[in-house]
Amino acid sequence: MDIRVQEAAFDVGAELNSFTARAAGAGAVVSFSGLVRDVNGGLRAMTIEHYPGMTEKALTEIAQQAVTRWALADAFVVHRYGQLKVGELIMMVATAAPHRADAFAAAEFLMDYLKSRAPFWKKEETGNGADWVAAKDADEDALKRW
Amino acid sequence: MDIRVQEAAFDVGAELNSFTARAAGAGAVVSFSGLVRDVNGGLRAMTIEHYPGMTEKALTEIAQQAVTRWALADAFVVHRYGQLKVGELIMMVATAAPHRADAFAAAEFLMDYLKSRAPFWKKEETGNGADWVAAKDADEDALKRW
Amino acid sequence: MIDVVYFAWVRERIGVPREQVETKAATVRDLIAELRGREERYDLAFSDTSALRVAVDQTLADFDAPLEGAREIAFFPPMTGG
Amino acid sequence: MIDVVYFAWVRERIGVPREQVETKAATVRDLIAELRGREERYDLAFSDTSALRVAVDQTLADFDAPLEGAREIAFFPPMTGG
Repeated sequence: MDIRVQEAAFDVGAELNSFTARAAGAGAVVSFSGLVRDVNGGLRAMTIEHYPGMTEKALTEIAQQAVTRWALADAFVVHRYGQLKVGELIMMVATAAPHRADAFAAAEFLMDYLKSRAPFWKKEETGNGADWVAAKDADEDALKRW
Repeated sequence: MDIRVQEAAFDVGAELNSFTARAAGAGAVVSFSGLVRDVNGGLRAMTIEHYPGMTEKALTEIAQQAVTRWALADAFVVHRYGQLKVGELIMMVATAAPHRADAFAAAEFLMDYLKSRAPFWKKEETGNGADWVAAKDADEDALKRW
Repeated sequence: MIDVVYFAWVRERIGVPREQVETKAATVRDLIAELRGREERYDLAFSDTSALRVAVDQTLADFDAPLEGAREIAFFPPMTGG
Repeated sequence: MIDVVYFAWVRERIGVPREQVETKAATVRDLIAELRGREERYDLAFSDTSALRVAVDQTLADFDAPLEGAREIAFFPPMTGG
Protein backbone atom coordinates (compact mmCIF):
# COMPACT_ATOMS: atom_id res chain seq x y z
CA MET A 1 0.00 0.00 0.00
CA ASP A 2 1.42 3.35 -1.05
CA ILE A 3 -0.06 6.65 0.23
CA ARG A 4 1.53 9.92 -0.81
CA VAL A 5 0.66 13.57 -0.16
CA GLN A 6 2.91 15.86 -2.12
CA GLU A 7 3.25 19.29 -3.68
CA ALA A 8 5.09 18.01 -6.76
CA ALA A 9 3.34 16.98 -9.95
CA PHE A 10 3.18 13.24 -10.70
CA ASP A 11 3.07 11.15 -13.87
CA VAL A 12 -0.22 9.21 -13.89
CA GLY A 13 1.07 6.75 -16.51
CA ALA A 14 4.32 6.02 -14.69
CA GLU A 15 2.39 5.56 -11.43
CA LEU A 16 -0.08 3.18 -13.10
CA ASN A 17 2.77 1.19 -14.62
CA SER A 18 4.62 0.75 -11.34
CA PHE A 19 1.39 -0.06 -9.46
CA THR A 20 0.47 -2.64 -12.13
CA ALA A 21 3.95 -4.21 -11.94
CA ARG A 22 3.63 -4.57 -8.16
CA ALA A 23 0.09 -6.00 -8.42
CA ALA A 24 0.52 -8.14 -11.53
CA GLY A 25 -0.86 -11.31 -9.91
CA ALA A 26 -4.17 -9.62 -9.23
CA GLY A 27 -5.77 -9.71 -12.66
CA ALA A 28 -7.81 -6.49 -12.41
CA VAL A 29 -6.50 -2.95 -11.93
CA VAL A 30 -8.68 0.18 -11.71
CA SER A 31 -7.38 3.73 -11.60
CA PHE A 32 -9.11 7.04 -11.06
CA SER A 33 -7.46 10.37 -11.66
CA GLY A 34 -8.83 13.83 -11.05
CA LEU A 35 -7.76 16.95 -12.96
CA VAL A 36 -8.31 20.66 -12.38
CA ARG A 37 -11.38 21.51 -14.43
CA ASP A 38 -12.48 24.98 -15.46
CA VAL A 39 -16.21 24.52 -14.96
CA ASN A 40 -17.42 28.09 -15.51
CA GLY A 41 -14.52 29.50 -17.52
CA GLY A 42 -12.03 31.98 -16.13
CA LEU A 43 -10.33 29.72 -13.58
CA ARG A 44 -6.74 30.94 -13.18
CA ALA A 45 -5.48 28.57 -10.56
CA MET A 46 -6.58 26.18 -7.83
CA THR A 47 -4.89 26.10 -4.46
CA ILE A 48 -5.23 23.02 -2.30
CA GLU A 49 -4.68 23.29 1.43
CA HIS A 50 -4.38 20.23 3.66
CA TYR A 51 -3.79 19.24 7.27
CA PRO A 52 -0.29 17.74 7.42
CA GLY A 53 -0.26 14.66 9.61
CA MET A 54 -4.01 14.12 9.64
CA THR A 55 -4.12 13.86 5.84
CA GLU A 56 -1.72 10.91 5.69
CA LYS A 57 -3.49 9.30 8.66
CA ALA A 58 -6.96 9.68 7.10
CA LEU A 59 -5.85 8.40 3.67
CA THR A 60 -4.07 5.41 5.22
CA GLU A 61 -7.18 4.50 7.24
CA ILE A 62 -9.44 4.81 4.19
CA ALA A 63 -7.10 2.69 2.07
CA GLN A 64 -6.75 0.05 4.78
CA GLN A 65 -10.53 -0.20 5.00
CA ALA A 66 -10.73 -0.68 1.23
CA VAL A 67 -8.00 -3.34 1.22
CA THR A 68 -9.72 -5.30 4.00
CA ARG A 69 -13.26 -4.99 2.71
CA TRP A 70 -12.52 -6.02 -0.90
CA ALA A 71 -9.49 -8.27 -0.27
CA LEU A 72 -7.38 -6.07 -2.52
CA ALA A 73 -3.95 -7.16 -3.65
CA ASP A 74 -2.85 -3.53 -3.37
CA ALA A 75 -4.07 0.08 -3.19
CA PHE A 76 -2.44 3.38 -4.07
CA VAL A 77 -3.29 7.02 -3.37
CA VAL A 78 -1.40 10.16 -4.35
CA HIS A 79 -2.87 13.63 -3.70
CA ARG A 80 -1.25 16.98 -4.38
CA TYR A 81 -1.48 20.23 -2.45
CA GLY A 82 -0.35 23.78 -3.27
CA GLN A 83 -1.09 25.73 -6.44
CA LEU A 84 -2.30 23.88 -9.54
CA LYS A 85 -3.24 25.09 -13.01
CA VAL A 86 -6.22 24.09 -15.17
CA GLY A 87 -5.70 20.62 -16.66
CA GLU A 88 -3.14 19.56 -14.06
CA LEU A 89 -3.56 16.28 -12.20
CA ILE A 90 -4.83 16.75 -8.64
CA MET A 91 -4.84 13.16 -7.43
CA MET A 92 -5.02 9.51 -8.34
CA VAL A 93 -6.15 6.29 -6.71
CA ALA A 94 -5.53 2.75 -7.96
CA THR A 95 -6.79 -0.63 -6.77
CA ALA A 96 -5.83 -4.19 -7.71
CA ALA A 97 -7.97 -7.27 -7.09
CA PRO A 98 -8.56 -10.74 -8.51
CA HIS A 99 -11.99 -9.67 -9.85
CA ARG A 100 -13.03 -6.50 -11.61
CA ALA A 101 -16.11 -5.84 -9.47
CA ASP A 102 -13.94 -5.63 -6.33
CA ALA A 103 -11.35 -3.38 -7.97
CA PHE A 104 -14.09 -1.02 -9.20
CA ALA A 105 -16.03 -0.94 -5.91
CA ALA A 106 -12.87 -0.34 -3.85
CA ALA A 107 -11.77 2.52 -6.12
CA GLU A 108 -15.20 4.18 -5.88
CA PHE A 109 -15.22 3.72 -2.10
CA LEU A 110 -11.73 5.26 -1.85
CA MET A 111 -12.84 8.25 -3.92
CA ASP A 112 -16.08 8.80 -1.98
CA TYR A 113 -14.27 8.75 1.37
CA LEU A 114 -11.31 10.76 0.13
CA LYS A 115 -13.67 13.50 -1.13
CA SER A 116 -15.45 14.02 2.19
CA ARG A 117 -13.21 12.57 4.90
CA ALA A 118 -9.64 13.48 3.98
CA PRO A 119 -8.66 17.00 5.12
CA PHE A 120 -8.17 18.81 1.80
CA TRP A 121 -9.73 22.13 0.87
CA LYS A 122 -9.79 23.65 -2.59
CA LYS A 123 -9.70 27.36 -3.33
CA GLU A 124 -10.41 28.61 -6.84
CA GLU A 125 -8.97 31.82 -8.19
CA THR A 126 -10.78 33.61 -11.03
CA GLY A 127 -10.80 37.15 -12.36
CA ASN A 128 -13.39 37.94 -9.67
CA GLY A 129 -11.17 36.90 -6.77
CA ALA A 130 -10.63 33.68 -4.89
CA ASP A 131 -13.23 31.44 -3.26
CA TRP A 132 -13.19 28.24 -1.27
CA VAL A 133 -14.99 25.44 -3.08
CA ALA A 134 -18.16 24.44 -1.22
CA ALA A 135 -18.63 20.79 -0.32
CA LYS A 136 -21.43 19.12 -2.30
CA ASP A 137 -24.32 17.39 -0.58
CA ALA A 138 -24.02 14.70 -3.28
CA ASP A 139 -20.50 13.91 -2.07
CA GLU A 140 -21.67 13.49 1.52
CA ASP A 141 -24.63 11.42 0.33
CA ALA A 142 -22.32 9.18 -1.69
CA LEU A 143 -20.89 7.80 1.57
CA LYS A 144 -24.25 6.30 2.53
CA ARG A 145 -24.01 3.53 -0.03
CA TRP A 146 -21.00 1.90 1.63
CA MET B 1 -12.90 7.63 -29.31
CA ASP B 2 -10.12 5.15 -29.89
CA ILE B 3 -10.83 1.40 -30.33
CA ARG B 4 -7.96 -0.96 -31.02
CA VAL B 5 -7.73 -4.73 -31.45
CA GLN B 6 -4.14 -5.84 -31.73
CA GLU B 7 -1.74 -8.73 -31.24
CA ALA B 8 1.08 -6.51 -29.96
CA ALA B 9 1.60 -5.71 -26.30
CA PHE B 10 0.71 -2.19 -25.14
CA ASP B 11 1.99 0.13 -22.42
CA VAL B 12 -0.89 0.82 -20.02
CA GLY B 13 0.85 3.89 -18.55
CA ALA B 14 1.62 5.43 -21.92
CA GLU B 15 -1.97 4.78 -23.05
CA LEU B 16 -3.37 6.39 -19.88
CA ASN B 17 -1.11 9.40 -20.34
CA SER B 18 -2.15 10.00 -23.92
CA PHE B 19 -5.84 9.40 -23.14
CA THR B 20 -5.61 11.85 -20.21
CA ALA B 21 -3.89 14.47 -22.39
CA ARG B 22 -6.69 14.18 -24.98
CA ALA B 23 -9.43 14.36 -22.30
CA ALA B 24 -7.83 16.89 -19.95
CA GLY B 25 -10.89 19.16 -19.88
CA ALA B 26 -13.00 16.38 -18.44
CA GLY B 27 -11.89 16.37 -14.83
CA ALA B 28 -12.35 12.65 -14.10
CA VAL B 29 -10.58 9.74 -15.78
CA VAL B 30 -11.13 6.06 -14.95
CA SER B 31 -9.11 3.18 -16.34
CA PHE B 32 -9.51 -0.57 -16.06
CA SER B 33 -6.85 -3.03 -17.12
CA GLY B 34 -7.01 -6.81 -17.14
CA LEU B 35 -3.98 -9.08 -16.82
CA VAL B 36 -3.48 -12.80 -17.41
CA ARG B 37 -3.93 -14.37 -13.97
CA ASP B 38 -2.82 -17.85 -12.96
CA VAL B 39 -5.86 -18.76 -10.85
CA ASN B 40 -5.11 -22.42 -10.11
CA GLY B 41 -1.35 -22.47 -10.67
CA GLY B 42 0.31 -24.12 -13.66
CA LEU B 43 -0.96 -21.77 -16.38
CA ARG B 44 1.62 -21.75 -19.17
CA ALA B 45 -0.04 -19.44 -21.65
CA MET B 46 -3.35 -17.95 -22.66
CA THR B 47 -4.44 -17.73 -26.28
CA ILE B 48 -7.11 -15.27 -27.26
CA GLU B 49 -9.08 -15.82 -30.46
CA HIS B 50 -11.36 -13.17 -31.89
CA TYR B 51 -13.65 -12.51 -34.84
CA PRO B 52 -11.87 -9.93 -37.03
CA GLY B 53 -14.34 -7.36 -38.29
CA MET B 54 -17.08 -8.15 -35.80
CA THR B 55 -14.77 -7.44 -32.84
CA GLU B 56 -14.05 -3.85 -33.89
CA LYS B 57 -17.73 -3.35 -34.75
CA ALA B 58 -18.95 -4.67 -31.39
CA LEU B 59 -16.40 -2.66 -29.39
CA THR B 60 -17.23 0.52 -31.30
CA GLU B 61 -20.95 0.04 -30.67
CA ILE B 62 -20.39 -0.61 -26.95
CA ALA B 63 -18.15 2.45 -26.60
CA GLN B 64 -20.58 4.66 -28.51
CA GLN B 65 -23.38 3.56 -26.17
CA ALA B 66 -21.22 4.45 -23.16
CA VAL B 67 -20.28 7.86 -24.58
CA THR B 68 -23.92 8.72 -25.26
CA ARG B 69 -25.38 7.40 -22.03
CA TRP B 70 -22.88 9.08 -19.68
CA ALA B 71 -22.00 12.13 -21.83
CA LEU B 72 -18.34 11.09 -21.83
CA ALA B 73 -15.66 13.44 -23.07
CA ASP B 74 -13.86 10.38 -24.47
CA ALA B 75 -13.57 6.59 -24.29
CA PHE B 76 -10.76 4.21 -25.14
CA VAL B 77 -10.56 0.43 -25.58
CA VAL B 78 -7.57 -1.72 -26.49
CA HIS B 79 -7.81 -5.54 -26.49
CA ARG B 80 -5.13 -8.01 -27.47
CA TYR B 81 -5.42 -11.38 -29.21
CA GLY B 82 -2.91 -14.16 -29.80
CA GLN B 83 -0.69 -15.83 -27.22
CA LEU B 84 -0.13 -14.13 -23.85
CA LYS B 85 1.90 -15.13 -20.81
CA VAL B 86 0.94 -14.93 -17.13
CA GLY B 87 1.08 -11.32 -15.88
CA GLU B 88 0.75 -9.79 -19.35
CA LEU B 89 -1.86 -7.13 -20.04
CA ILE B 90 -4.88 -8.46 -21.93
CA MET B 91 -6.87 -5.29 -22.35
CA MET B 92 -7.66 -1.83 -21.07
CA VAL B 93 -10.58 0.58 -21.13
CA ALA B 94 -10.56 4.23 -20.13
CA THR B 95 -13.34 6.80 -19.76
CA ALA B 96 -13.28 10.55 -19.19
CA ALA B 97 -16.18 12.62 -17.87
CA PRO B 98 -16.84 15.84 -15.95
CA HIS B 99 -17.94 13.85 -12.87
CA ARG B 100 -16.41 10.78 -11.29
CA ALA B 101 -19.67 8.83 -10.97
CA ASP B 102 -20.16 8.95 -14.76
CA ALA B 103 -16.58 7.96 -15.52
CA PHE B 104 -16.84 4.98 -13.13
CA ALA B 105 -20.26 3.83 -14.34
CA ALA B 106 -19.26 4.06 -17.99
CA ALA B 107 -16.05 2.07 -17.41
CA GLU B 108 -17.97 -0.67 -15.59
CA PHE B 109 -20.60 -0.74 -18.33
CA LEU B 110 -17.87 -1.01 -20.99
CA MET B 111 -16.25 -3.89 -19.12
CA ASP B 112 -19.51 -5.77 -18.55
CA TYR B 113 -20.48 -5.54 -22.22
CA LEU B 114 -16.99 -6.24 -23.49
CA LYS B 115 -16.84 -9.43 -21.37
CA SER B 116 -20.01 -10.95 -22.78
CA ARG B 117 -20.76 -9.20 -26.07
CA ALA B 118 -17.43 -8.71 -27.83
CA PRO B 119 -16.30 -11.80 -29.78
CA PHE B 120 -13.21 -12.87 -27.87
CA TRP B 121 -12.52 -16.39 -26.60
CA LYS B 122 -9.79 -17.38 -24.17
CA LYS B 123 -8.00 -20.71 -24.16
CA GLU B 124 -5.78 -21.65 -21.23
CA GLU B 125 -2.83 -23.99 -21.59
CA THR B 126 -1.62 -25.88 -18.53
CA GLY B 127 0.43 -29.04 -17.95
CA ASN B 128 -2.82 -31.01 -18.42
CA GLY B 129 -3.54 -29.65 -21.89
CA ALA B 130 -5.48 -26.71 -23.22
CA ASP B 131 -9.06 -25.73 -22.46
CA TRP B 132 -11.42 -22.98 -23.55
CA VAL B 133 -12.41 -20.75 -20.65
CA ALA B 134 -16.11 -21.16 -19.85
CA ALA B 135 -18.25 -18.03 -19.73
CA LYS B 136 -19.44 -17.19 -16.21
CA ASP B 137 -23.12 -16.78 -15.38
CA ALA B 138 -22.07 -13.83 -13.21
CA ASP B 139 -20.73 -12.04 -16.29
CA GLU B 140 -24.00 -12.52 -18.17
CA ASP B 141 -25.95 -11.45 -15.07
CA ALA B 142 -23.81 -8.30 -14.75
CA LEU B 143 -25.45 -6.96 -17.94
CA LYS B 144 -28.85 -6.84 -16.29
CA ARG B 145 -27.98 -3.84 -14.16
CA TRP B 146 -27.56 -1.50 -17.14
CA MET C 1 -24.11 -19.67 -51.08
CA ILE C 2 -23.42 -18.40 -47.62
CA ASP C 3 -20.15 -18.09 -45.68
CA VAL C 4 -20.23 -20.01 -42.42
CA VAL C 5 -17.48 -19.27 -39.86
CA TYR C 6 -16.65 -21.01 -36.60
CA PHE C 7 -14.69 -19.90 -33.54
CA ALA C 8 -13.12 -21.46 -30.43
CA TRP C 9 -14.25 -25.05 -29.69
CA VAL C 10 -16.91 -24.92 -32.40
CA ARG C 11 -14.11 -24.36 -34.93
CA GLU C 12 -12.06 -27.17 -33.38
CA ARG C 13 -14.94 -29.67 -33.46
CA ILE C 14 -15.91 -28.87 -37.02
CA GLY C 15 -12.27 -28.79 -38.11
CA VAL C 16 -12.35 -25.73 -40.36
CA PRO C 17 -12.53 -22.02 -39.54
CA ARG C 18 -14.69 -21.09 -42.51
CA GLU C 19 -16.57 -22.74 -45.37
CA GLN C 20 -19.09 -21.92 -48.04
CA VAL C 21 -22.43 -23.64 -47.69
CA GLU C 22 -25.07 -24.10 -50.37
CA THR C 23 -28.35 -23.83 -48.53
CA LYS C 24 -32.00 -22.91 -48.88
CA ALA C 25 -32.47 -22.75 -45.08
CA ALA C 26 -34.83 -19.95 -44.06
CA THR C 27 -33.45 -19.38 -40.57
CA VAL C 28 -30.31 -20.02 -38.52
CA ARG C 29 -32.15 -22.89 -36.83
CA ASP C 30 -32.89 -24.50 -40.22
CA LEU C 31 -29.24 -24.12 -41.24
CA ILE C 32 -28.14 -25.88 -38.04
CA ALA C 33 -30.54 -28.75 -38.77
CA GLU C 34 -29.13 -29.07 -42.29
CA LEU C 35 -25.52 -29.07 -41.07
CA ARG C 36 -26.25 -31.64 -38.33
CA GLY C 37 -27.60 -33.98 -40.99
CA ARG C 38 -24.39 -33.77 -42.99
CA GLU C 39 -21.72 -35.37 -40.82
CA GLU C 40 -21.14 -36.41 -37.24
CA ARG C 41 -18.70 -33.58 -36.50
CA TYR C 42 -21.48 -31.06 -37.20
CA ASP C 43 -23.98 -33.08 -35.20
CA LEU C 44 -21.55 -33.03 -32.28
CA ALA C 45 -20.71 -29.34 -32.53
CA PHE C 46 -24.38 -28.31 -32.68
CA SER C 47 -25.79 -30.87 -30.22
CA ASP C 48 -26.40 -28.26 -27.49
CA THR C 49 -27.46 -24.95 -28.95
CA SER C 50 -27.81 -23.44 -25.46
CA ALA C 51 -23.98 -23.49 -25.39
CA LEU C 52 -23.79 -21.66 -28.72
CA ARG C 53 -24.13 -18.11 -29.92
CA VAL C 54 -24.71 -16.97 -33.49
CA ALA C 55 -23.92 -13.81 -35.43
CA VAL C 56 -25.54 -12.92 -38.75
CA ASP C 57 -23.34 -10.57 -40.79
CA GLN C 58 -21.24 -9.82 -37.70
CA THR C 59 -24.13 -8.90 -35.45
CA LEU C 60 -25.35 -11.14 -32.63
CA ALA C 61 -28.64 -12.78 -33.59
CA ASP C 62 -31.26 -15.30 -32.43
CA PHE C 63 -31.51 -18.84 -33.78
CA ASP C 64 -34.78 -17.74 -35.37
CA ALA C 65 -33.07 -15.00 -37.38
CA PRO C 66 -33.88 -15.20 -41.12
CA LEU C 67 -31.01 -15.97 -43.52
CA GLU C 68 -32.43 -14.10 -46.50
CA GLY C 69 -29.83 -11.62 -47.71
CA ALA C 70 -27.26 -12.73 -45.15
CA ARG C 71 -23.70 -13.26 -46.35
CA GLU C 72 -21.90 -14.54 -43.27
CA ILE C 73 -23.14 -16.70 -40.40
CA ALA C 74 -20.83 -17.26 -37.40
CA PHE C 75 -21.17 -19.91 -34.70
CA PHE C 76 -19.22 -19.74 -31.45
CA PRO C 77 -19.46 -20.37 -27.69
CA PRO C 78 -20.39 -17.59 -25.22
CA MET C 79 -17.73 -14.91 -25.35
CA THR C 80 -15.00 -14.60 -22.73
CA GLY C 81 -13.19 -11.36 -23.43
CA GLY C 82 -11.89 -8.79 -21.01
CA MET D 1 -2.76 24.47 27.16
CA ILE D 2 -4.12 23.05 23.95
CA ASP D 3 -3.08 23.63 20.33
CA VAL D 4 -5.91 24.95 18.18
CA VAL D 5 -5.45 24.86 14.41
CA TYR D 6 -7.60 26.34 11.65
CA PHE D 7 -7.88 25.58 7.95
CA ALA D 8 -9.36 27.13 4.81
CA TRP D 9 -11.82 29.99 5.43
CA VAL D 10 -11.83 29.34 9.18
CA ARG D 11 -8.10 30.10 9.18
CA GLU D 12 -8.68 33.21 7.06
CA ARG D 13 -11.43 34.57 9.32
CA ILE D 14 -9.48 33.96 12.52
CA GLY D 15 -6.29 35.28 10.94
CA VAL D 16 -3.84 32.70 12.28
CA PRO D 17 -3.22 29.08 11.29
CA ARG D 18 -2.46 27.88 14.83
CA GLU D 19 -2.44 29.14 18.40
CA GLN D 20 -2.12 27.86 21.91
CA VAL D 21 -5.21 28.27 24.07
CA GLU D 22 -5.41 28.17 27.84
CA THR D 23 -8.76 26.54 28.56
CA LYS D 24 -10.67 24.47 31.08
CA ALA D 25 -13.43 23.69 28.54
CA ALA D 26 -14.73 20.14 28.93
CA THR D 27 -15.88 19.63 25.33
CA VAL D 28 -15.30 21.00 21.85
CA ARG D 29 -18.63 22.83 22.15
CA ASP D 30 -17.47 24.52 25.38
CA LEU D 31 -14.20 25.54 23.72
CA ILE D 32 -16.13 27.12 20.84
CA ALA D 33 -18.27 29.08 23.33
CA GLU D 34 -15.12 30.34 25.08
CA LEU D 35 -13.48 31.38 21.81
CA ARG D 36 -16.63 33.16 20.59
CA GLY D 37 -16.58 35.24 23.77
CA ARG D 38 -13.04 36.42 23.13
CA GLU D 39 -13.21 38.53 19.98
CA GLU D 40 -15.49 39.23 17.05
CA ARG D 41 -13.33 37.32 14.54
CA TYR D 42 -13.92 34.11 16.54
CA ASP D 43 -17.62 34.87 16.95
CA LEU D 44 -17.85 35.27 13.17
CA ALA D 45 -15.84 32.15 12.33
CA PHE D 46 -17.89 29.96 14.69
CA SER D 47 -21.31 31.54 14.08
CA ASP D 48 -22.62 28.56 12.09
CA THR D 49 -21.24 25.30 13.46
CA SER D 50 -23.24 23.31 10.88
CA ALA D 51 -20.70 24.67 8.36
CA LEU D 52 -17.79 23.46 10.48
CA ARG D 53 -16.00 20.19 11.12
CA VAL D 54 -13.71 19.43 14.04
CA ALA D 55 -10.83 17.01 14.57
CA VAL D 56 -9.46 16.07 17.97
CA ASP D 57 -5.84 14.92 17.77
CA GLN D 58 -6.16 14.53 14.00
CA THR D 59 -9.29 12.37 14.07
CA LEU D 60 -12.74 13.67 13.04
CA ALA D 61 -14.89 14.20 16.13
CA ASP D 62 -18.26 15.50 17.29
CA PHE D 63 -18.79 18.87 18.93
CA ASP D 64 -19.59 16.94 22.10
CA ALA D 65 -16.18 15.25 22.12
CA PRO D 66 -14.36 15.66 25.47
CA LEU D 67 -11.13 17.66 25.49
CA GLU D 68 -9.51 15.85 28.41
CA GLY D 69 -6.10 14.59 27.33
CA ALA D 70 -6.41 16.16 23.85
CA ARG D 71 -3.39 18.03 22.52
CA GLU D 72 -4.61 19.41 19.19
CA ILE D 73 -8.07 20.60 18.14
CA ALA D 74 -8.64 21.53 14.49
CA PHE D 75 -11.54 23.53 13.02
CA PHE D 76 -12.27 23.60 9.32
CA PRO D 77 -15.08 23.60 6.73
CA PRO D 78 -16.37 20.37 5.13
CA MET D 79 -13.57 18.80 3.13
CA THR D 80 -13.31 19.10 -0.65
CA GLY D 81 -10.52 16.79 -1.73
CA GLY D 82 -10.35 14.49 -4.73
